[in-house]
Amino acid sequence: MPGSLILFYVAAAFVLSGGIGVVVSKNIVYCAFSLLVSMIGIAGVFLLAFAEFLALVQILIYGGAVVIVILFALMLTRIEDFRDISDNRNRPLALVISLGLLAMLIASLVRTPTPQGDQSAVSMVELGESLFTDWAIPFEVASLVLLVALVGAIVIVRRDAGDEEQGDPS
Amino acid sequence: MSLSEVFIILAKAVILMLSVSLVVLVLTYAERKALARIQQRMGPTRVGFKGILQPVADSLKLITKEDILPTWADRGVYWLAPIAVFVPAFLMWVTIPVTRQIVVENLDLGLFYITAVSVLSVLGLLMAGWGSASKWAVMGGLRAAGQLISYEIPFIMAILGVAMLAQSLDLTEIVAQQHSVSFALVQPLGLFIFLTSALAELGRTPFDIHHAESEVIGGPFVEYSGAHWSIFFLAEYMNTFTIAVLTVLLFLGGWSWPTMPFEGFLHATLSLIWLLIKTSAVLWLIFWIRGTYPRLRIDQLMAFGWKLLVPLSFLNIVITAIVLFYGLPLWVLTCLSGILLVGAVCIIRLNSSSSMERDTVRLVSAKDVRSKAKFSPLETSGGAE
Amino acid sequence: MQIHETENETDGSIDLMINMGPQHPSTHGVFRLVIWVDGERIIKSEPHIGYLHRGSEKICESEHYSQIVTLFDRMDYVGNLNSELAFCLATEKIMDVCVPERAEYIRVILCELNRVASHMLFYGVYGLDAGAMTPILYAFREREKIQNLFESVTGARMMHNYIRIGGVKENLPRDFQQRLHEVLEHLKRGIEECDALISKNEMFLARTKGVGAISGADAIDFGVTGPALRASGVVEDIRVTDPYSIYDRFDFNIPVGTYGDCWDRFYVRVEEMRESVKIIEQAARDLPEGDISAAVRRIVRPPKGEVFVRTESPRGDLAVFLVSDGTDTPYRVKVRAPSFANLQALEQMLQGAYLADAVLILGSIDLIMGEVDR
Amino acid sequence: MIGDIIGFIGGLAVTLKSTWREPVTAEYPESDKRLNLEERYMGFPALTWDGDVEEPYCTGCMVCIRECPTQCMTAEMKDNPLYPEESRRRKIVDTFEINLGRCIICGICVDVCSFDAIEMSHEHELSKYERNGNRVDLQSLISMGRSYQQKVGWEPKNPGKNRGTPQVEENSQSAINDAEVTDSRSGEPMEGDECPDL
Repeated sequence: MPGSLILFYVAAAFVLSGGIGVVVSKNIVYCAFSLLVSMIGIAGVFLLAFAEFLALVQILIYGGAVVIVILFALMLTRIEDFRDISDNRNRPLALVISLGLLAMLIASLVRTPTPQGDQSAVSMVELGESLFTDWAIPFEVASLVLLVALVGAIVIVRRDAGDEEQGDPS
Repeated sequence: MSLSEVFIILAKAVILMLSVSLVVLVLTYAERKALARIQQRMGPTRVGFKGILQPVADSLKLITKEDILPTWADRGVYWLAPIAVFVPAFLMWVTIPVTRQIVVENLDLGLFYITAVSVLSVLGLLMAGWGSASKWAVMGGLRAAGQLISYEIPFIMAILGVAMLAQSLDLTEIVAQQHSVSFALVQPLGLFIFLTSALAELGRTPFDIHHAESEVIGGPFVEYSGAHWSIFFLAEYMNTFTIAVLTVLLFLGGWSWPTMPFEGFLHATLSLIWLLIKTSAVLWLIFWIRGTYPRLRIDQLMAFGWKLLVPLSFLNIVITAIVLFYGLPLWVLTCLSGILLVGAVCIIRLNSSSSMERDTVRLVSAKDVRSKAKFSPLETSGGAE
Repeated sequence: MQIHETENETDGSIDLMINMGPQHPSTHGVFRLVIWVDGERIIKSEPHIGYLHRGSEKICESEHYSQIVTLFDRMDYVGNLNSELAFCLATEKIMDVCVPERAEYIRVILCELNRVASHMLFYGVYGLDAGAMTPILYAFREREKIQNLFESVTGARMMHNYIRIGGVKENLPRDFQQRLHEVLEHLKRGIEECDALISKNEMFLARTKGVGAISGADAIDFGVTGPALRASGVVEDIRVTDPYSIYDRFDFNIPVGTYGDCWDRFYVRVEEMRESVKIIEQAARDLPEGDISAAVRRIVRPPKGEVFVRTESPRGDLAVFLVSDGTDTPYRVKVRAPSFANLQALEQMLQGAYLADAVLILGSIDLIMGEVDR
Repeated sequence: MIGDIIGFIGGLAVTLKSTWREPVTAEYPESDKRLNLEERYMGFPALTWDGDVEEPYCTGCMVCIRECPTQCMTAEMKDNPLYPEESRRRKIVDTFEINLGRCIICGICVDVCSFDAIEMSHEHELSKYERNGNRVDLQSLISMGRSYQQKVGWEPKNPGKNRGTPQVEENSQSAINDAEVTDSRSGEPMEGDECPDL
């Protein structure tokens, strides 16, 4: 068995165990930690697929920023409120949606041709050029959306004008 | 991947671990001695010659100390937190070159890798804060999360400025680019932003609010003791050293020497020594700042980060882009950067809370007070001015 | 994880109750401050005192007058000589003893040196509260000089028991004037250096300006005295407005603040150190020869009666109310401790402050818990 | 000066300046680097030794014990076996104990002693491993006192009254008895009390 396959299984185990942890864990903070494990596993999969840049972005954005913001929010809320939640009326709906998503994913997996032979990493120069020429407009739109969200967050957090700034808008 | 490759990776990791541990030991000793000099003390003198074995004694003491688990602590999270802080600090070292030859694994995306991995250490602090089941620890953890995420932005942006100048994310390439002129001269503003935000990322004075001893009593680490506590500080000192080396590599020209007359092994050794000399200068600066400055408050820290450093870091990128795009000579960038830096200092000086007149304390002569026949304190009160 | 929370009545958010102390490093002794915080902002605070209660006032009732001086040493253990002076003045007043000139001058010199030492300690500890670790070591460097001088005069570095009823214990050592001169020269440099290290730092200014402000009228209502009151703009210094000992002979300035915030309270003390040095210089220049103690019996039996004496200790208005029933132990000794009174304004000062400010506000009052609890 | 305008640079200058100064601290237990004890330094109280007649000055009159604010001392008196041939002291201390854990080094015992028998020695390193190690008996008190006497060249403040050698002055015998009596009544007016108001 080649080494990369072993690494793939390790990464996959991370992804799966993390995912299961998110769903199963009763403690909401554990859920967030499991999410992080899953994210790092995905970064590992990206790395094995020679997408170094994507892997690092995965760690930076999801592992570093998103999970931490989630944790941040969780710690500011009252954990006791979530401790007893074991069931939800929307469970059938969630089941339908998740099954649908699963079907979609499987379908797309089956339809996508598997590339054969050695893959090499996309060079950073190519990536940057395509991002800022072909995909410049979507890129800018995405950043605009984020900016709007940022400003909106500040507006919401700010209690009343003239008051000192509250915390960070991240 | 053959067995020998795995073995080589393991060997490299062990060597890296050993050298980094050694560096940390030296660094704790150096910091204690440096602070002692600043404060006119003697510092450690007992263990070994001039106290040089003090860090070893300290670590032995910490390792043999009892590990305490608070009753209400979340066992798993509590024990895992030190590891979560330590691993990113260690992983960063994989790609940092200390000379052109000596590097564990030189990555093309080296700089990006470092920024990505460094973010993860926040998580360890949050875990420590939450797992300790102590309010002080939670407050410290939340402070750490807010602070570290905020300063991530100027930190990355300052690095980006360097990457634009060097047209590369490869650290050896960046050093090679600085052969003629170091980027500190081209981007003084970038250096300022990098150092300030790096201090905040490290949680060192004046940004040490997340483990402020006088406020949150050590923050996330308040409940830890013994070996686990020492791992936190191992990580902290590793990060300090990383930042110092990065500053040298990114801004101060790394190991590059105008004309290095030697080749091969001698060249590598001399480069390493030159790099270490520069690094210790940066470290001294960090210690010096620690010995001088008080701590900021959380809202001031956030305001400083978001209102000053983030806009400045964007401006830094903008002026770099303009100069590079129009192919202007680099001294133009130096001038622009310098002007912005001076402006930033002025802003700090004229900041609303510190610009209020300082001489609010006036002197009232005792003679004047005595000469008043019937004295009533409120009548002469100047409180209303 | 167990977190004690209370519902905030106004907006339904959660306030976190935190015990700051009695084991917190910056409560300046065993002082407990219960605070309710919303994030970092303080909603409500509740000071708890009494952890250092030793019953000093009660013990006074069973000790001889000369022994009580040692108890006063241990109330304000940073401004010992000033505490001793307060009690001795009270006893002298009730006995109507005339203290020799030289003793008065020695008392003033030592008390003012003690004030500088106390303010130096405050300066250092305040730096530590603000997160700077060097000021305390600079402050101790200066303070050590004063302590050495005290040691040469009184034989002890802290608990002197030097000021006695009717005078002082021993005459000054022979080389005192010269040593005092050296210490003063050293102190002047030291005060300027301490000032330059932290007082001009923008970060320190930003931390202290406008924090924990209290108006002059409020401060008077709370019974705040000393530097904390003068910082609020009230010109009130007992050395001048109600002079005791020989303070009416010296020419010095009273530093008075404007806003009553932490910065004013801090800087009033820095200025006061300079003024104290001036007083010491004048007193050392005029120091007369002569007796150092009035002739007082070893066992003091003051006549029946009561007396109230106010003095200006480094922390404020240290007053002693003494009731004598004619025996060799007092009937009642009541100490009006400045730290205790100043502490009462803490809740007001903490309104809307941040958690980090609480440390600075508490520090700016310059508490000595031994004096608060007695 | 730039430090006055931009304070955070001025502070750096201050710390940089003091970096080049000599440390003000010293290593504590090393004997050559200790601070000098001032002549008046008040260490723990010790009993003085009359070398002329080889006995302590203390007569066990208990005045220090009565005046001690913390009641840290106990003493017993006995008839002096050397009296009257070798010593003028009729009574001599039999046992004396100071609990150094209670002593507050206030020096009141020295002030009240009429026989120059107790002095604040320069002893200050008296940490003990046992809980009762702080209880210092007559023997150790005297040895403390003797080393202190040797160190400072101690002389009794009131030699005429307090020297134990009988041949000094036979007629001062009455004085010593008076002193004893006066002190046992402790608190009565002493000679030299001239303040008119009392």
